[in-house]
Amino acid sequence: MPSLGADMDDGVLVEWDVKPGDRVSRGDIVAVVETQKGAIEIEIFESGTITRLLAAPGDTIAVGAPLAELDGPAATAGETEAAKAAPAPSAKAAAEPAAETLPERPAAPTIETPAVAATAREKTAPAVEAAPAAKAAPAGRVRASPAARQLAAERGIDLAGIQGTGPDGAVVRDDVAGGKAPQPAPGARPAAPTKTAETTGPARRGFDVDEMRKAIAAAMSRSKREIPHYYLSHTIDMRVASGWLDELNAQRPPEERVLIGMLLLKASALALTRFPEFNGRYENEAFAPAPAVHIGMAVAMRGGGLVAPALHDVDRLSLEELMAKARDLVARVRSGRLRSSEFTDAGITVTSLGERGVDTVFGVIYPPQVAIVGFGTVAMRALATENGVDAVPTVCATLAADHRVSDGRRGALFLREIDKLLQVPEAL
Amino acid sequence: MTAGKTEATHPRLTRAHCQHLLQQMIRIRRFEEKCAELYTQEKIRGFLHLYIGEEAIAVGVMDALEADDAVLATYREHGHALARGLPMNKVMAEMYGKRDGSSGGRGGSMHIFDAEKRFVGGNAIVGGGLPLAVGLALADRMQGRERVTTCFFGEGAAAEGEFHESMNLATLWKLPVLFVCENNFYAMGTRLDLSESETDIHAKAASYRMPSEAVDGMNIVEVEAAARRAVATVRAGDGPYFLECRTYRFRAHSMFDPQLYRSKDEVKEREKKGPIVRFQGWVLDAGILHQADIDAIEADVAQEIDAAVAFAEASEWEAIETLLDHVGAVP
Amino acid sequence: MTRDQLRHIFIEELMSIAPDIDLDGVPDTADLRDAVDLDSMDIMNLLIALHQRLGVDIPEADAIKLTTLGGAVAYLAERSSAT
Amino acid sequence: MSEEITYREAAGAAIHDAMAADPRVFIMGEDVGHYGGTYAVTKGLLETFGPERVRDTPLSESGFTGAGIGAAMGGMRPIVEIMTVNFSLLALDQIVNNAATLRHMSGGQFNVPVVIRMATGAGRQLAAQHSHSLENWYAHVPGLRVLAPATVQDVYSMLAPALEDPDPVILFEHVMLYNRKGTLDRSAAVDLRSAAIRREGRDITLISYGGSLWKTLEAAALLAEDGIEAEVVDLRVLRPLDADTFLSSVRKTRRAVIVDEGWRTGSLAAEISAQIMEEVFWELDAPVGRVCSAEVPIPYPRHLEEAALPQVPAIIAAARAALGKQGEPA
Repeated sequence: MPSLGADMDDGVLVEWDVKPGDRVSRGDIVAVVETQKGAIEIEIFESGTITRLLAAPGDTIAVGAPLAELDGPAATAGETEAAKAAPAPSAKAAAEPAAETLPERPAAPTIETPAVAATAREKTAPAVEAAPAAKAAPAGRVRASPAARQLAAERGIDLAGIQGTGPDGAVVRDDVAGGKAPQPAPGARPAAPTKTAETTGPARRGFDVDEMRKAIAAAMSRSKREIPHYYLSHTIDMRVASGWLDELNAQRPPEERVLIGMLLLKASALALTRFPEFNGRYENEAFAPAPAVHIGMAVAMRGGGLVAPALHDVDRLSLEELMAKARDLVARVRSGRLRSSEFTDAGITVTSLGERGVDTVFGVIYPPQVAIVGFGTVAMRALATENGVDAVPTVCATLAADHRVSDGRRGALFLREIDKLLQVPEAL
Repeated sequence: MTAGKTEATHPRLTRAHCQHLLQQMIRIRRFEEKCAELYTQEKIRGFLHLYIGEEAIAVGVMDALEADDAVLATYREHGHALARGLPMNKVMAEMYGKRDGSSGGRGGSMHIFDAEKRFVGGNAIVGGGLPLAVGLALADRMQGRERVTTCFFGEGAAAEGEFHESMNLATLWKLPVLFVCENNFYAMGTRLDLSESETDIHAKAASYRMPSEAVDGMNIVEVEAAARRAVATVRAGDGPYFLECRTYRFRAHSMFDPQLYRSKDEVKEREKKGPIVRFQGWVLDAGILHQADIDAIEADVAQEIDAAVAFAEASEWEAIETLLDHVGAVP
Repeated sequence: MTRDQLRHIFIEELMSIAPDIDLDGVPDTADLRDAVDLDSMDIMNLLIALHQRLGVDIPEADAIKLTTLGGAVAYLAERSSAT
Repeated sequence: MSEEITYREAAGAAIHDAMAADPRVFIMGEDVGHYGGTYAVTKGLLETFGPERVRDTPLSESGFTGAGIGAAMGGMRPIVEIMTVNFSLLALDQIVNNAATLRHMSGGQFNVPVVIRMATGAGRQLAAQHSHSLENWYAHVPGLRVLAPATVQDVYSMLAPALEDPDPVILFEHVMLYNRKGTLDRSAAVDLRSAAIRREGRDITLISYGGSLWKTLEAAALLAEDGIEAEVVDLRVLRPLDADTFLSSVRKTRRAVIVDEGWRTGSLAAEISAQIMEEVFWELDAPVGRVCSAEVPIPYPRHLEEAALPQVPAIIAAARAALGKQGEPA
């Protein structure tokens, strides 16, 4: 189980995308794991053949515990991880004696883990022991809180289909009450064809609104507490850019069209290559510039909350590639299925209000990033032009940046650079 | 109780008083004999500690006390309760555990209480009543009342820390407590010399500078005389007084006691010098009372006991619903 | 293709793109961008999906006609019969 | 009218005011008079009320506690001070076998209106015979009322009703509270039945009392920074427990952690946990957590003493675990 963030201790396996015997290559998606932040696709970093799967969907697996064994040239990820995982007291799910109901899953590899965990627990004897550690539910039984069971029984909901967010991944009442999680009974949404249910099936997990709210609250509180923000705003004339784009799109079938937001993203990315102090992380009282231009694209969730998964190497993508990636990303956000790396490696966030927003957005920096660029709605506004005051499409670009890392002067130049780039859209 | 008797420091052995003393002792004796019988019939359960052989102490001391004095006793307290004037009906009903018992049936044989008679139990922790007696006396002192608190306990209590703490506190604060040690020489089955380095119990009290004396507890006249002296001293405000009454228990410690620790001969020998046999013999010899008087006493007592048994039998059990009553003022 | 079929397809594709929305009680005349919070990326994805599934050409300028359920069905009916 | 005073001063003021108001009230205990009280709570009372009513006792816990019980039965309203809960074990016989039982044994004829105060708890490096928290031993006993005032207001305001209580009251003062300052309104009345919600929250219920309350509140404040809103229940009265208050809080939050300086095994926390299981099992979203003292006599060195006691990080960890959040806050 890879660590997908410092605050992640474990994850719940949602599905396997591979089976024993499958050949896998570095970068392949092998599984989907549910975390506090949503369902995340697990990439494999080795190549080889899957020999056996060590966990079953529904299992809670501690970070560092092996998910599968790989037969390959080098030391397999599985073996390495296994060695690391054994002493972790919470590595219980991996070795949970579920073999009899999950025949594809031998009990052998980390069979000693429960004993280790138990011993560790007795010896540590600290003042805390909030929830007794030895509690992996028997295989086949969903770990669910009494409150969740009660509500599920009342509503006739099958707990097995619900992803838990409670202790050790237990299904808690909110997971059942949330309703967003799987299975409204068929027919509950008459207008929706059956495919919907499938689409919203196992992958459409997580993004618990309450949890997300809490995570946002924590991150934004920390940001406002720790980061001395400064703010700049600049109105950009979009006549050239929108004209160019309209012309481009008019010729193209829908799948090849580009949204104006991509121009804004791309211009930001190119500008960042010249202003690296806005792209990176501020940690341990030091700024580390990012080695690449990975931009977190803020995507609002319907019903509240937002995520900002990363678009990688935006500066090197064509507008069409960028559009395809962004579409894919938004689609996966909608279905709650993001990749691990997308959560961790953005060096800056860009938030764009789109066509139905307002004039200006002042962002709050997402720590440990050091800047956020905001774009208001592109709309016709009065602007003094060479023709006098004219109605032209404009966008208000803003920058909120960390004063510990950069100063207003550089910030201003950065925004102007974006402006300049947008005046030559064909070069984007 | 005869009016004005406490004014005298010596008992006046009138015919009426002797009759009273004898009748009280016989009441206790016959009552307890009946209790032993009822115990075998399972009418009385729990522990049953009989006072038989020691009656002279309770009767002798109690006669020296006033109505508003407080009395504390041990789990061997049926005799004290009766001598203090608790109605035999209520005491018997308490032995049964019935609603009309002196403690509403909640206490049983070891916990007979009566607020009206200021009879403060019935304490079944050896030594446990002594600090309470000190406190009751302290309250009297602080409130300016000339009352005496009398505390009965066995010689076994002298081994408890609470005994020594109470001796010290009572003397230190000059509190009006009469400590009455009923020394029957056996703490359950352990003979005094096997448990105490100093077997002279009243000497222990004396070491706390408390006026202290030992008397023959089998001689009711001697007990009463000593008690009157002691009570007068205490009531005068001179602090506590310690009376050791040497006595003997004729029955087992409780009903379930084969008495392995002493011989039958020893018991027989002692019984010959029992308080009732001695006093009865003396009043007959002296012509103060006649056999007919004694027969009348026995008849009276038998009738009282029959009535008490009938009363206890007829009394109701407390309803289960009342289980949690009397835990606190606010349930 | 009947209007009902088109309606079914439209909803199916819409739910595929935005499985987290709830169309219950949304009238045919409601602007979906307001009613269920579709953004420009969602609309774009919807156009693409419909284009691929139905083969109808949907010029950029016509995207606005697909922002209500009723409008979309009417538009698709018109366009698909035209081809 | 409010004033800002220490817990120690408030405890002393409560005794002073009670003695001034009722001549039946007096205080007795080791070093309450000439010494001024081990924790200086009774300082100055001897000068005001004299040695009869501020009564130094010999080191006879059982004797003077029993005397207090007897004096209560004799019409006085004694306040018995026992230096620490550890020493109260020497008086356990009198408290448990007499004070708690006399009303019942006598069929309701006698009652014992005594107040027994004692210091409790660790944190002053007093080692294993002066630092324990045995509140639960007393909270176990029917016939006693057990109070654990954690605030300046409570330690002042609980005494008067405790003295009015016709039955024995045990009042615990945590040693780490004596120097704590707080606001006191002498005219405010409190009851001896209810727990208090010291902080409202929706995510988890933290239940505590006495000295641990403040650690619990500190933990709740830190949890809030992490987006977790903890509700903090101050039990105030350890017997009889105000189950209604903590149960309705747990019904709301569906999660509970109990912070109790007593040892875990057989603790008050265990009792509360059991009551939660019995009453709101079907409404829980997580196992009930406990943060208790380690199972060791309290050691002398500061770092070991601290390690033995419930501390803020442990409370936070337990709360996070109950919420399914492992590890350190983000």
